[in-house]
Formats: sequence, C-alpha cells, structure tokens
Amino acid sequence: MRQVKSEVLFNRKVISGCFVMGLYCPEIARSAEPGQFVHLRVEDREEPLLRRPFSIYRVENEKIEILYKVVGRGTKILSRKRRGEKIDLLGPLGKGFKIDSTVKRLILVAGGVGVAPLYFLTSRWAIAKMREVIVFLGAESKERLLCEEEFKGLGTKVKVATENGSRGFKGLISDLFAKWLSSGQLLSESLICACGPLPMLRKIASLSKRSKAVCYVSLEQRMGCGIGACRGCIIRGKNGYLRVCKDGPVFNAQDIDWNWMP
Amino acid sequence: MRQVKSEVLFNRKVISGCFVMGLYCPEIARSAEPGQFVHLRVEDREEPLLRRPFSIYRVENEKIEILYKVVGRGTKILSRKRRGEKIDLLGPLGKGFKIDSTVKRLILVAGGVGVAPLYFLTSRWAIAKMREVIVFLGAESKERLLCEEEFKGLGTKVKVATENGSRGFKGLISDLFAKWLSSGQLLSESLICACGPLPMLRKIASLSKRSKAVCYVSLEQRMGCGIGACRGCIIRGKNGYLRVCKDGPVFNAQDIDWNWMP
Amino acid sequence: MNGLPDLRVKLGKLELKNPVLVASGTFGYGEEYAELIDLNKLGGIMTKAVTLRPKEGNPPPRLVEVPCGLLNAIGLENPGLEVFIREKLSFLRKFDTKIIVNIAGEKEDDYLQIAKRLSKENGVDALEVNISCPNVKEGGLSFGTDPKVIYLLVKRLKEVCGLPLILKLTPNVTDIKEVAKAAEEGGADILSLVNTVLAMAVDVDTQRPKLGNIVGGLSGPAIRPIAVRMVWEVSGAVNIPIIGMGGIMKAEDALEFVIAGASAVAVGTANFVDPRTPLKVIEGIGRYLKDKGIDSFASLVGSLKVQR
Amino acid sequence: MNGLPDLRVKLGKLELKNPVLVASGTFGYGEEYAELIDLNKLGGIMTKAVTLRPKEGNPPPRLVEVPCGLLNAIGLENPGLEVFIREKLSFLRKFDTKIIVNIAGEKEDDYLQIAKRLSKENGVDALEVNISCPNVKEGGLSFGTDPKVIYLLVKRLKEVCGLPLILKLTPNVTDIKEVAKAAEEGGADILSLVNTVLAMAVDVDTQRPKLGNIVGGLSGPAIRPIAVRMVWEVSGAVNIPIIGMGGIMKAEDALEFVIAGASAVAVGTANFVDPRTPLKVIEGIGRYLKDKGIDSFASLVGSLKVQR
Ligand SMILES: Cc1cc2nc3c(=O)[nH]c(=O)nc-3n(C[C@H](O)[C@H](O)[C@H](O)COP(=O)(O)OP(=O)(O)OC[C@H]3O[C@@H](n4cnc5c(N)ncnc54)[C@H](O)[C@@H]3O)c2cc1C
Ligand SMILES: Cc1cc2nc3c(=O)[nH]c(=O)nc-3n(C[C@H](O)[C@H](O)[C@H](O)COP(=O)(O)OP(=O)(O)OC[C@H]3O[C@@H](n4cnc5c(N)ncnc54)[C@H](O)[C@@H]3O)c2cc1C
Ligand SMILES: Cc1cc2nc3c(=O)[nH]c(=O)nc-3n(C[C@H](O)[C@H](O)[C@H](O)COP(=O)(O)O)c2cc1C
Ligand SMILES: Cc1cc2nc3c(=O)[nH]c(=O)nc-3n(C[C@H](O)[C@H](O)[C@H](O)COP(=O)(O)O)c2cc1C
Ligand code: FES
Ligand code: FES
Repeated sequence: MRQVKSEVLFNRKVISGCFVMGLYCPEIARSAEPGQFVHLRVEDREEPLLRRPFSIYRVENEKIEILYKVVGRGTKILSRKRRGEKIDLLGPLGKGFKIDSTVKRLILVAGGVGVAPLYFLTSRWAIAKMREVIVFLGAESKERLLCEEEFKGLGTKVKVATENGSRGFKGLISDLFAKWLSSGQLLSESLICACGPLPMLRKIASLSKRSKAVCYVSLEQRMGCGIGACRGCIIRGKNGYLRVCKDGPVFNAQDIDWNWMP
Repeated sequence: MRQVKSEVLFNRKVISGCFVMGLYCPEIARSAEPGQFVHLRVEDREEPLLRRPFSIYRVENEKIEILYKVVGRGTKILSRKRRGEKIDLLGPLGKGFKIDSTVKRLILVAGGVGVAPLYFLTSRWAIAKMREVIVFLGAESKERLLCEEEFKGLGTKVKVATENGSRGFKGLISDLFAKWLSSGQLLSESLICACGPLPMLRKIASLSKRSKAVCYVSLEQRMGCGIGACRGCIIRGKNGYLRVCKDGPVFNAQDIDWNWMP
Repeated sequence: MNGLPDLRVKLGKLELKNPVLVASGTFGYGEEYAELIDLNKLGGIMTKAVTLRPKEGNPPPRLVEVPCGLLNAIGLENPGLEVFIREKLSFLRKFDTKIIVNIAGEKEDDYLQIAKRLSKENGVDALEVNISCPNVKEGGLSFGTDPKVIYLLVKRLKEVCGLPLILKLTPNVTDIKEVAKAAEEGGADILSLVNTVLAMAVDVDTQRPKLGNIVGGLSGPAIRPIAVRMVWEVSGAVNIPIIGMGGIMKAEDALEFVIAGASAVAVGTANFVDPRTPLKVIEGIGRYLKDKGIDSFASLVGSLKVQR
Repeated sequence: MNGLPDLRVKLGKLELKNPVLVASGTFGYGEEYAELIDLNKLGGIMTKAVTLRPKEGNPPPRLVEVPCGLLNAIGLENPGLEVFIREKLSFLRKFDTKIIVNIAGEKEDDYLQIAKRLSKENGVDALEVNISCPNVKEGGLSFGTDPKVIYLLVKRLKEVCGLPLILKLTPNVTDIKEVAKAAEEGGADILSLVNTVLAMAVDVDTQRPKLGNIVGGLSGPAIRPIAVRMVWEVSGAVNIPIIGMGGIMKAEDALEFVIAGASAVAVGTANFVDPRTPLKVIEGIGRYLKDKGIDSFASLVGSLKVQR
C-alpha cells in the first residue's frame, strides 16, 4: 500500500457515461493484484471531501487503468481530468481474488462496469493457468457492452446478455448464467467470480451455492479510510461484520450474510 | 439588474496572477455604467458557496470584460475557465461614478487591479467631455503595471509610480499624487476618482480633503447578496452604515467614516 | 411546467400556494429580489427581522465564507417597526404571496408590542418569532434555549395577537424536542427550524476574528444535515406543522426536510447564491411528485421509512 | 525542515513533542496508518474508542458524505478492552509518540473498570473519556450533556486512575462552558473538543435514512467554525488545557483553533482524505511560527486579539 501523486496518462470515454483513465504509478502497478482497488482523491478541495474507490482494471508496466461510470459529483469531476493532471492515489488496497492451484476453470460474471476487476483477473494470469475461461457479460444494450472484444482477444469464451436483447441473450446476465448452469455445463474444478450490481451478485451467489460451486464476489460499500481503520465500509458476514476495504472487496460468497444485504 | 448565464469569450493572463475575462452578456453590456460591478458565481457547486464581485473593466457592444487578480479559491477557479464555458452573472450592480457637468478635469488614481473601474470610466465618456484627464498608476514594479498603454491610447496623461522604482516615480502612488498636489497642479473643476487598496484610498481621500477637492472612491467589502438585501457588506458612513453593493461601491470620500475603516 | 401536481399546503390556518418560502434575513423585504424573480410564485416571504425601534446592527465585517457555509453577524439591522409598516409592508402587500413578518426583541414586552401592532395591519399573514438569533448579545439566545421562557412568551403573544404564530427555533440547544414542545404547549401554531448555528472563524494572519462581532451564525449546506436531524426529531415530538430550513440549495435538499417531517421549507442563504433557487425548488418538488406518482404533497410529509 | 521552531508543548502532565494528534476513531489503532506515515512524528495518537466488552457497532451503511463533511454512525465497533491491550496496545507501544486511549461505556462503572485496568498497563500516556459519542443509543449523549453527571464521573475516574484524564466534550449542548467547567471541577486535566455534531441525511429516492442508524455524527470542514467557536468559549471559561478538533484539513485550520485557545489539536476526518495531513499540519505550524517570528508555540495559544 502506497500513497502516490499519479499523473493522468489519458482519460477517454469508452461508452456514453463510462471512461477509462490511465494513471502512471509504477509502485502500485508493480504490486497490484486482480480484485484490488485504488482509493483516489478526485481533487484537492474540501468538497467532495472523501476519496473514491475504483477497481484496478488493467496494469501494464508502470501504468494502471481504471474503468469508471459517471454516477455523481466525484466521478463527474474525474471525467473532466486531462492528460498531465495529477491525482492522489492510495493503493493497491484490499484483498483480491485468491485462486488456488486446484482451480482449472474460471467462470466470470460481469454486470456493467463490474467487468473491471474481472478483466484484470483474466488478463493477468488466468489464461496461462486455466484450462478454460468463460465470461458472462451483461449490459442494458449492445451499446453499453464493455470489453467484449478485449475478452475475446484474451482467448476466452464470451457469453453476452443484454436487457433489451440488442445483442446475445435477451434478459439479465444472471438469467443467462442460470440457464447455462441448468444445462449442466459447469464442470468440476471451476471457480465462479462475479462483479456487478448487488441484485445480480445475490443471484449468482445463490445459483452457485445450489450448484455447490465456489463463488467469489467483489462487493461495494461506501468508504471512509479505504485501508481498514475506520470500520465504515462494513457488510454483514456469517461471523459478524466484515470490512469491504480490507477483508474484501473480494469475498467468498458463502462468507456473506446475504439476508442482511440491502 | 439582470441574472444571466454568460459565455466566456476569452480569459487571458495579462500579467502574472492577473487575468482579463471577456463575457458575452448583451443585457448587462447595454446598461452598465462606469463604477458598477457584476456578481458572479464561479461554479455551480456548494464550495465555494457565494458569488464574487468584480468591477466592470471594459464594455464593447455585447461584451463586458473584467480584470481580476487571483487571490483565493474563487479567483483561482475563475482563472481556469476556458472559452465557451458559461458563468452565472448578476449585474450591472451598484452605484457608479456620478459626474456632473461642472467637472472639467478628471484625476484618476489607481492601485493594482483598482484600475478596472477607472479604465471603464475613462473609455466610456471621460475623454469626450473633459478638458483634461490625468491618470496616476501605481504598481509594485514595472512588470505589474496595468493599462498604461491603454490609458495613453485614450489620450490621457499617465503618471506612474512603482514601489521598486523600476518605472516612473519610486514609491507609492499616493506619494506621487501627494507630491503632484503639493506642487499646486490641481486646477479647479477637477474631480478625483480613486480605486485600489484601502490604505491608498485613505490617503487619497485625506489629501483630497486637504486640497478641498471632491474625491470619489470605489470601496470593497465582503458580499452576500450583492443587491442590497442582506446588509452584509456595510461600511461605516458619516450617518450610519452604508451598503457597498447598493449605496456604493463608489462613494464620495467625505461620506465615509475613515476612522472606522480597518 | 404543465400538468404538475397541486402543491398547495395548509399549515394550520396558514394556507400556502406551494410549500416553498424564503427565509428571514436572506431576502430583505422583497424589494431587491422583486427585480429578479416573480414574487407571486413564492409560497411565502419571511421578512428580515423587525424590531420595535430601528437597529443599527453589528460592526463590519459581517459576513465570511466558510466551507460550504456562510457565517453572518448582521445583528438584526433594520429600520424599526414603524418604517417597516410604512415602507416595506406596503410594498410587500402588493404581491400574491403570504407575508410572514419575522419579529425580534430584547425583552418579552418588545415582542408583545410588535405583535399587537402588526395584528392590526393589513397584509400580514403570520408572525415568525425569532427567539433564536445568535447575533444579538442581549436577549436572542436566552429566549430560545429555555423552554419555560418560550412557553410564557408564546402564551402571552397568543393573548395579544390573532395571527398564526410561527416559533423559530435555534439549533444551539441540547434537546430541541423540549424547546419545541414548550412552544407547542404555549400555543404556537407552527414551528420553523433551524436558525443559524453559532460559529466563528479566525484570520490566522492578523490573529483576529473574521467577524466584527467575533461570533456569528453559520448557515448554508454545511448545516443541512444538522437541520434535517432536528426537523426529524421535532416532528416526532409535536403535532404542529414544521417549516424546515438550513442549507437548501435544490429541490432534493428540500425533499430531505419534507420526508423527515417538514410541511414546508424555506430557502435562505441560497438566495444569495442563486436568486432563482426558490423557483427551482418549487419546480423540482412538483417534478418529484409527478415522477414518483405521489398525488398529494401532504402524503410525502414525514414519510421517512423507519421504525421509530 | 531545518531550523524550525521547537514545537514541544505541555498539557499539564502530558508532554507532547508537537501539538498535533490524530483524533479518536479516525486512525484505528495506528496499524493501518503505520504503513503510510511515520507514527513517531506525531504528537500523539488518540485510539479508536475501547469498551469493556467487544462491541459490534451499528448496521450499515455507516458512512455518508455530506457537504464538506462526513456523517458517521460506526457505533463504537471495537474488540473490547482485553483484546485491545493484548493486540493493539502492544503494537502502539513500539512508537515514540504519546498513546492516548479513548474509552467509552454505557454506565459509570464501565468507565471506572476500564480506567482502573488501563492505569496498570505500560504504554498508556493518558485516557480520553468519550462521554459524547452520539451514536450509541444508551449512555453516550446523556453523559456528555449533564454537568452534574460529568462532574461525578470525572471525580470517580480520578480516584481510580492516576493517568492524565482528558474529557472529550460533545458539541450537542446549549452551553458548552457549563459542561467544561463541570469537568474541570471534577478534576479533569485536559479537555478535548469537539466530538461530532448529531446530524442526518435522507435518501429522497428511497425515502430512507442514508445511515443504518438513522442519525450519526457530522465531522469534517463543515463543523470547523462551530468547533472553533466552542474552543474559544471554553478557553475563556476554564484554566485547563484544550485539545481542539473539528474539520482540520491543513495547518491554517489548526492555527485557528490554537489562536482561539487550544494548546494542541487533533486531525480527524482529514486522515481519510489524506493520511499525510497530520505531518503537513506539524510542518505548517512550524513554518507559520518561523515566518511570524514567534519563538514559542505557547505564546500563540489563545492569542486572539479581541476585547473579552
Ligand atoms: C471496492 C470498490 C471498487 C469499485 N470499483 C469501481 C469501478 O471499477 N468502476 C466504477 O465505476 N465504480 C466503482 N466503484 C464505485 C465507485 O466508487 C462509486 O461509483 C463512486 O465512488 C461514486 O462517486 P461519485 O462522487 O461520483 O458519486 P456520489 O455523488 O458520491 O454518489 C452517487 C451515488 O452513488 C452512491 N455511491 C457512492 N459511493 C458508493 C459506494 N462506494 N458504494 C455504493 N454506492 C455508492 C451514492 O449513494 C449515490 O447514490 C467501486 C466501489 C468500491 C467500494
Ligand atoms: C465591488 C467590488 C469590486 C471588485 N472588483 C474587483 C476587480 O475588478 N478585480 C479584482 O481582482 N477584484 C475585485 N474585487 C475583489 C474580489 O471580489 C475578490 O478578490 C474576490 O472575491 C476574492 O475571491 P477568492 O475566492 O479568490 O478569494 P477568497 O478565497 O474568498 O479570499 C481570499 C482573500 O481575499 C479576501 N477577500 C475575499 N473577498 C473579499 C472582498 N469582497 N473584499 C475584501 N476582501 C476580500 C479574503 O478575506 C481573503 O483574505 C472587487 C470587490 C468588490 C467588493
Ligand atoms: C445574512 C442572514 C441574515 C439572517 N437574518 C435572520 C433574521 O433576521 N431573522 C431570523 O429569524 N433568521 C435570520 N437568518 C436565518 C435564516 O432565516 C435561516 O434560518 C438560516 O440561515 C438557515 O437557512 P439557510 O442555511 O438556508 O440560510 C439569517 C440568515 C442569514 C444568512
Ligand atoms: C469515523 C469516525 C469515528 C469516530 N470515532 C470516535 C470514537 O470512537 N471516539 C471518539 O471520542 N470520537 C470519535 N470520533 C470523533 C473524532 O474523534 C472527532 O472528534 C470528530 O470527528 C471531529 O473531528 P474531525 O472533523 O477532524 O473529524 C469519530 C469520528 C469519525 C469521523
Ligand atoms: S473504509 Fe475505513 S475500514 Fe473500510
Ligand atoms: S451584499 Fe447584501 S447588502 Fe450588500
């Protein structure tokens, strides 16, 4: 974990309302692991006050990238940053995907910008080690699909669902995933990793449980410190509260008390 | 008085830390009088919260210009505005220089960015109506002198003082003005108008009084509403408090209780 | 703005065309703002405080900006009751909006005299009793912090004055519920909260206070969460309507107050920032109700979903 | 940073190498921040509150950002006294800085037991008694708002514990001077103020409170002018040193507190925003003293130029 002033290398719109920002930060790039995040200060002002957390989306040499959606004040300011501006970063933070050597197949389920940590996971070393990687990609429409080509470029199988049916399966990505599961295609030695909106994660977790597959989810919660000190970012685990920033953001779905999730 | 969303036409540095911003606002340009100001919102955010007041520096057709110095948060944000951005303006506000027809000579004393309303005064109609216009321009150094050439271009006599002596008289502009007064060059039917830092204004006011000349000063005070409603921007007058935004910002120096000024 | 829901609201006997007022001291006596917005569109105007005799107010500086807030120490500068009636009220009367006169005093009798006099005037729709202005060294704070004093003041005011009585509470108390209940028991028709929070800023360069009066009242977005909390607390403790205020900059902020229990809101400091704020808030509340399919504004009041 | 003035300061028996501490609850037990900054440089560390038994805290969400501020309702989550001593204190002891343990309880006896136990431990330099945490439904607020209760609590704590006793005051009171005087009379060595201001935020979309606990404590720049005012009031009312806090983001903010009467300051919420804030504040205070030619930090304390 380091605090660095990092230079914006680029900041470009990928689809409407979503941006990819490249940041020069060798210290963080070197040690970042898939599933970890950075906590960044969008501006040196008192409003907005707090840092904002973003999953690491790509790492290349001395650069990291984040993929973000404009949802409020902080991300709006972020989207206006130009090349050469500096951003204060804390990172890499949190626990990423811990994948042990028995896992031979990765099943990834991504909703919207939730694709970010899963893309990093795949690009880093999944392909080299896995017999098979299947990516379920969900979005509202084909215009809002993220990373389909990039995932294909990595040699993974990509399955797409769009809510309006403009591409792939018509419906929620969790429905497509459920259909796929029920057709018995989940082989042994598989690990399911999911990131996206909470209702989707809840469904993927419960489907995985029914299939007796291990499922990792990457969760979100409003953060203060981002490093485990304030206990502000908790969610309910089976054995008490867990900090998203330090005990997560990646959790084994079975450690989460899903009844308590909003 | 109008509230308008005005487009930034340009925003350029004139000397280090000082900028001129051109704003498209026909409604304000049409009715603005020298000495009046605009009250502008630097950004549509909650911090900084209040508007900031700036004297009108130039008016040309449908455009006004302000000349401003970066001293804090608001002016810093202003200095980063680019062409095409919109700024919310209230204006024209306050009482400007009321110059009656008996005045035949204008003696202007400007310190730093205090030159702004005096330049507007001169360019608007002073030259046409006056037998003589003399401008005393003060700055720390020759690099920080504002508008010397512009005033000359209007056909005025310009007298310069710099604190470090790099141009003109070495010392404060009020000292140069005092010297000039004491050499008996103040002719009848003259009006003195001054704008600049408070200590300078205090001196000019007292010198003018001693010379029995009428002196107008343009004053500053922290503002809330800018339109006379909150009574936040008061200064002490001879007969009670006066609102800088509504009763001023231009006052006859003899109406001000100078003992009460900070 | 066609087809917007009906925003009329009743605060006891005081009926407003919409629930958005402008807060006392932030709108003068309407004269200046009348040049910028249509006053007829407002739910009501709460005037700058009026005292029995003219008041000069505090020495400058009277304003200083702080993070997301404004610190003021105007000190109730006003031309006094008679000039108010002659010059200001006659102007305000011309508009089709409710005129609520904010009154302040240094002792009980001041309040009673003003109330008596104003109840005889045309064009006054309600009185807002400022017992909470923290800027005046005498009176002010003490009235607003002692439930017994409040109870008696309200009781006597009701005896001399038939106008709807709005008690304006100060947030500078340990338990605002207690104060609110005392006002209700005394007979207050409506409560308005909050007034400004006592605060202070220091110029570290000169080592002097930034305000001429040393301390002043904090307003603006900085105090909004404090004000919302107090409205919620008070709405659970009394049965009279509440006018909520404190840092309202947009419709969403106003809705926080309404959902927490306010039957109307007042826009204060935001008038300085953008004189159109009250109109934008009115529009925004209408749009919200429409979008949510809520057909009566009243059903939104105090609709916070929690287990009390 | 050569040639900077000596920043050592004595708060009664508690001597600090510089007047900048980190505020309770915003720095955990130092473990996480030790990875980012050199803890040895701090004037002192005020730990997250410790209670007799482990405490689970409030349901999520526990944090929400508001204008220039943070609203929190952590609810004193902590592993309890024994785990604290075994795991946290043993870690903190390793650093060359003062360790001030923030203690909280639901009844007087809780405080007494914790104080007794901690006074026997090595490496505790002072206790900070949290009588003001607004998040816990029982205790908390009530301790901090009643002068009589405070007087007795402090008196009894002094009987069982020889450590310097810091009373942490809540700003949610009508008259903080009264509370401060009660603490001084009870025997408190130092006062620290302010804790967070009770506040609330509403999600207008869901019509629910934004915090799991409904209400929470407001901290950050939004409350700075309130906190500075209280430090100034209290410094005129008591003769014991004050640790000032509330929204300190930079040296200039800290200096406002010092000039208003605080002998030391604590950085709270700013640690989340920039973990280097305390170090920057230390540097900035040094630079200020040097620039102003002030050779002793002590002479700056309470130097506000006004006629009291
Ligand atoms: C570990 C982690 C990783 C994340 N990775 C990404 C990512 O890769 N790409 C991406 O686009 N976003 C990501 N997010 C979410 C991102 O942090 C928020 O969208 C961002 O902080 C919103 O900031 P804002 O100022 O624009 O919005 P605000 O104005 O603060 O809020 C806008 C809305 O978003 C909600 N919100 C704000 N912060 C959070 C939060 N932390 N959790 C839940 N809801 C919130 C608010 O309640 C509000 O409704 C991540 C969050 C976490 C905790
Ligand atoms: C009628 C009027 C006309 C003005 N015309 C001009 C002009 O033509 N060009 C120009 O550069 N400036 C002018 N000013 C001053 C200008 O308004 C301030 O410099 C500006 O508001 C500072 O904003 P800021 O956010 O950058 O500074 P802040 O961060 O708010 O403050 C920086 C410093 O400036 C002081 N300050 C801020 N506002 C004022 C104020 N209104 N009066 C006195 N001190 C203040 C603060 O106390 C602080 O020390 C004028 C002021 C008034 C009242
Ligand atoms: C400059 C100023 C003057 C005020 N004067 C009065 C007043 O005369 N009487 C009163 O009851 N409240 C007065 N207030 C308080 C406001 O009416 C309001 O209660 C408070 O500012 C909180 O709302 P806001 O944050 O929206 O401004 C004043 C506030 C400001 C900022
Ligand atoms: C997340 C959080 C947790 C806190 N926990 C405690 C605590 O356990 N005990 C305590 O006395 N104060 C606690 N506080 C209050 C701070 O110590 C401090 O008094 C307050 O936040 C004001 O300072 P600030 O504005 O610099 O944060 C907490 C504050 C925050 C923001
Ligand atoms: S954000 Fe502080 S513990 Fe997670
Ligand atoms: S700024 Fe409001 S009266 Fe002048």
